[in-house]
Amino acid sequence: MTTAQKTTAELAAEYGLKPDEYQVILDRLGREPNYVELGVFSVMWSEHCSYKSSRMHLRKFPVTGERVICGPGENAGVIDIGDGPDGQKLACIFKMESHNHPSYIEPFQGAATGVGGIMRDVFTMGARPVALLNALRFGEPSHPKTKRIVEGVVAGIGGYGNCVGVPTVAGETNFHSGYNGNCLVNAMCVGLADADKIFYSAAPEPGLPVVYFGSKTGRDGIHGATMSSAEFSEDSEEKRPTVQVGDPFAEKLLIEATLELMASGAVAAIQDMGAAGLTSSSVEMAGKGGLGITLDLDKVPQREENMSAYEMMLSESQERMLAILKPGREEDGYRIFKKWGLDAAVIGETNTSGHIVLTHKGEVVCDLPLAPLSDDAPLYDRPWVEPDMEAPLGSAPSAPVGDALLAILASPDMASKRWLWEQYDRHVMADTLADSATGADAGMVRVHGTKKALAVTSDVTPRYVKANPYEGGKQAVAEAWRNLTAVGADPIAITDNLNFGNPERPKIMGQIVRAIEGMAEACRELNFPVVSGNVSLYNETNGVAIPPTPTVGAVGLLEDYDLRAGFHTLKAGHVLILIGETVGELGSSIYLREVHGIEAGAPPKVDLATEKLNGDFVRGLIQSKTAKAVHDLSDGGLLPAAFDMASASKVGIELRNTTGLEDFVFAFAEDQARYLIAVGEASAHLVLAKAAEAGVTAATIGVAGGTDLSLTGAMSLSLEQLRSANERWLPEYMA
Amino acid sequence: MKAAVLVFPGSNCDRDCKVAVETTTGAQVEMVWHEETSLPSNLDLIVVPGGFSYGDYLRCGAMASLSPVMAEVVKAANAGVSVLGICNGFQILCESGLLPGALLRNSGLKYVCKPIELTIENRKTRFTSAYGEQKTVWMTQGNGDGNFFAEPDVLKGIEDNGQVVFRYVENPNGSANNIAGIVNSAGNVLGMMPHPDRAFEPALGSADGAPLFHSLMRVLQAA
Amino acid sequence: MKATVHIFLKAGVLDVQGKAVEGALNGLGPVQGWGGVSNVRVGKVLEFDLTATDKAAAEAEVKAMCDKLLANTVIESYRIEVA
Amino acid sequence: MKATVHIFLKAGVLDVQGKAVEGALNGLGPVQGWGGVSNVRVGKVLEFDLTATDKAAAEAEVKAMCDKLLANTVIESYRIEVA
Ligand SMILES: Nc1ncnc2c1ncn2[C@@H]1O[C@H](COP(=O)(O)OP(=O)(O)O)[C@@H](O)[C@H]1O
Ligand SMILES: [Mg+2]
Repeated sequence: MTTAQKTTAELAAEYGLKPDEYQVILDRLGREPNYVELGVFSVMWSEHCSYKSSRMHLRKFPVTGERVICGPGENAGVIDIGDGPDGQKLACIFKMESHNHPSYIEPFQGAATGVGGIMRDVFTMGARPVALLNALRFGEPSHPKTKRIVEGVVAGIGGYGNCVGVPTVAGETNFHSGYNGNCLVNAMCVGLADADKIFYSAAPEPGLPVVYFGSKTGRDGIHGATMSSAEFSEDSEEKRPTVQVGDPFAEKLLIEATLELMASGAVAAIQDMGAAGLTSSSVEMAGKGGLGITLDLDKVPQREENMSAYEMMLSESQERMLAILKPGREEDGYRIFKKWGLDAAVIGETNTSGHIVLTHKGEVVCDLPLAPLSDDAPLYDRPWVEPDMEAPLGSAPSAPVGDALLAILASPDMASKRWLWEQYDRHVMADTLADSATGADAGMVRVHGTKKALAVTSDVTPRYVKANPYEGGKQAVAEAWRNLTAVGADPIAITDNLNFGNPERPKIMGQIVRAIEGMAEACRELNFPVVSGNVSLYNETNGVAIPPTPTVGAVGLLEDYDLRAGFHTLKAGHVLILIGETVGELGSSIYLREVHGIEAGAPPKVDLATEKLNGDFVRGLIQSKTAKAVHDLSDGGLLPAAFDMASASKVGIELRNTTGLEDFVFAFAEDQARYLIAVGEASAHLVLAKAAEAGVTAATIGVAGGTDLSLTGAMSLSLEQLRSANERWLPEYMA
Repeated sequence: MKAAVLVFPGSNCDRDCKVAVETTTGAQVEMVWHEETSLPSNLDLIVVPGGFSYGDYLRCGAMASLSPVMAEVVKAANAGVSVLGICNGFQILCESGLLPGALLRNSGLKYVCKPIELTIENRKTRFTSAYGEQKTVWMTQGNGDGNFFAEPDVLKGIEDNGQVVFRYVENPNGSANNIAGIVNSAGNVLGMMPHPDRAFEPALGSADGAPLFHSLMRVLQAA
Repeated sequence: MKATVHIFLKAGVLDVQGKAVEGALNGLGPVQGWGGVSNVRVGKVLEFDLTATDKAAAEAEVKAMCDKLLANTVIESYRIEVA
Repeated sequence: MKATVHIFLKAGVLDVQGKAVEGALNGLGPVQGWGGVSNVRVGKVLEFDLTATDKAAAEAEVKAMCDKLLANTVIESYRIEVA
């Protein structure tokens, strides 16, 4: 091998490999790797590709279930959603992924390419993307960078998803000083496929052509950290930026071409080129198949001149795919790629060598055994200690209920996000039944051509996770389950995106461990397996970590979308029933933070048995059409939920405090496992009786009518005034 | 009724249009690729769908308007075939010269997606006759360049000839005279920014787009 | 004074518009009778009047405007003319 | 040969982008320390290489490209440079 440059432990360290990791490479190879080989090891053993800090804890998640077709390990998770219109078996494929760091550096392109990347994970398995979600965490509004990041991220998400033509139907948005130096952009994509035509990445046999298709390879994303902001200079010695630029038009063509190629029967295995591009896709395809692979890098479609083997292997250019075709099917490929105007080339072949061999300009530039790349990938049991936790709250300070409600509704986290989601196409594909504008706890899209629908939501309450990672982890899963339940769906499975700080710090590692354990317990108890996910660590700046943010993306199924619920359907005369018990949990609540500036107290306890009991009861009321409107209680508690329902339905609500708690506690406590439901006057008694029978706590707490929201004896405000407080904040901030 | 929906690289409402026409009229809809140099025979309706043909790069609709199939659409339109352009389709029809004016960047400089109320300004067209006495309709809209512009004399001509078919009740994008949709002077080519193809049954939040397709059926049945 | 600012993506950054326009121009060439084009780049140009009357001061102002607002210097570079 | 095409909205067409940029620049002025701007116009600029080798022929080709594709003469005007 002539690819000159010798590598050393120092060079390895520059590429993120620890000395002991480098030693493993030397031992296994029995020689020093060359520059290209070191690059391959460094990306394959990066946190991003190898999950070396989290892998052993991720094993705690339940990953199987009667509906799980494919759990974690492939590009995305696959669940069975029953039969389609022509008797075929249908599958839903979904995953969530972060693009945190790129979005902080270049908000528009970072967020856009995040959306593009997650879509590729889904269609590479044979699914047509049908819904997008995004979970966004920004710094505090007064931080000088926040506004620009919000502006760019939202435009980037919209710009990409709108152009590709997949509706963005739900999401969540928080602002907190903990994200000042590290914003979070977690994007989720949900797709639909024929369950008998799912595509995997493992190369099935030797002697098959390896085809590259999509956009050309440039120097994008190589060493993403060394970005310059050099200004224009006449001598074109400008430092090359490494920001990846998204091309949603190319992505749209790529989706159509990929699905057409799959339908033609030509595909034996396929893998998108995501992070670590050509390296991880080729290594994974050959490695998973227990085979070997050769690639001739001269054949790779290149956008720039004089690209080195190293650059090609590490490029993160977007909108590219790698497929292994069945014997003799190259012509099908070329016909389809030409039709869709995509670059394509056969760049290699599978074999039985167990090695990845790369040639460039007639020389072998890399020859590595594949086994060590995966088998010897580092796996760390990082030391951890119990994370910091909040003590239970003593008594909470009181406040006038009406003033507190106005302050809460106008606070950045609780204010309407209309400014943002009106920039997202939520209706393309003409199957959207519920979106961000609807007044429902989850987004919902029809399974095209059927009466079925998928409900989708993304949830986590970082302030709870920070106050108690275990309970907060449980709560994130429980809230997602509750949101699906509240629209009438059967919760089926989740994907997750674990965003944390530096895992080499034992307290952060403790947050990771505990949050995973809490999530895992909730998933087990609620029969809500994890089928895919993503981990994003090292989200910290100057030693300050983000609040632990394990985002949960969840999917539920409705067999008949006529039996769906929302909270925009309240009518005058409906009786309001509160399902679930209110003991008055105010620790780490929105009320404390927004009204009193206090961020303290243990978060509300999550009793999973009660969650299940109450949720199943509510879902039953939806399916029997007894419940006319449903909203779960989450951030801010009862009164904000009642406002949502009244405002979306354009009818007032009169509530009474039926507990012995003080009014402000009743109004704003964040006890879990609760729902606000509306029923016809005539059925209220029956519902309470049924609840008692089922052991579900339920009480009639009010009635719908008029144009005000009131809590008898505590406050009464016009919906108009409340709505304007709720709608005003974000547009005024962004103006 | 025999209908065709055009497909350009980057179209993304092509299937939506097909489903909308089929669901509301029972018609058979053929998908026609942009490189075709002829159209299926005896078409009653050609739909130019929404989306981002060619990524909306350079100028919305510009590249699609030069595709081989558009030359055929121009011929068919001149021969009296009904042509409906929705969203990006409207932009393509303006770029191809089948409709006057142009669509500029939204005045708020942002993509806007929201349900929108429209008044029916001309209920005598072949696209609106089935609306009866209905005064306003709801459809959803989603675009970044829906701000209709025409030179003052052209605009006056459009108004005087009754070519304005739909107007926004609340202008979302700076459109001249609140215009949301117009027909050509012959009345057989309609371009509109809002999406009847996303509002053809109650589950989608509005079925107000359906009468548009019913109107076209009615014309045929009368013929 | 009058300022003109040209803003282009930096070399190496994928110019999606340029790529699409190049494809379209070359596709139309045979029909419309023009020859091939290559290296198409699409950028922005801004023109405006400044109150500053001194050329050096004006240039400094426009440079500040570019760095602060007009260009995204992570991926774009700019060229200023003041007259 | 090398072509440069500048495309601006015509005078009678409201340049909303230009107006927004003007507002933003003037809003930031007092903070950032630059003076006022006016008459901001935002346009597009395209640069590309042509196979044509004769200047007049190249100009004619580029003019055809503009009329046909690059500009929409209902709303835009253009300026060509060939070198
Ligand atoms: N980033 C976003 N993208 C899309 N929709 C969003 C986003 N942020 C918030 N939303 C939407 O705004 C509405 C309110 O959000 P949120 O208060 O988080 O809902 P909930 O508390 O019921 O889960 C929801 O419909 C949600 O989907
Ligand atoms: Mg909710």
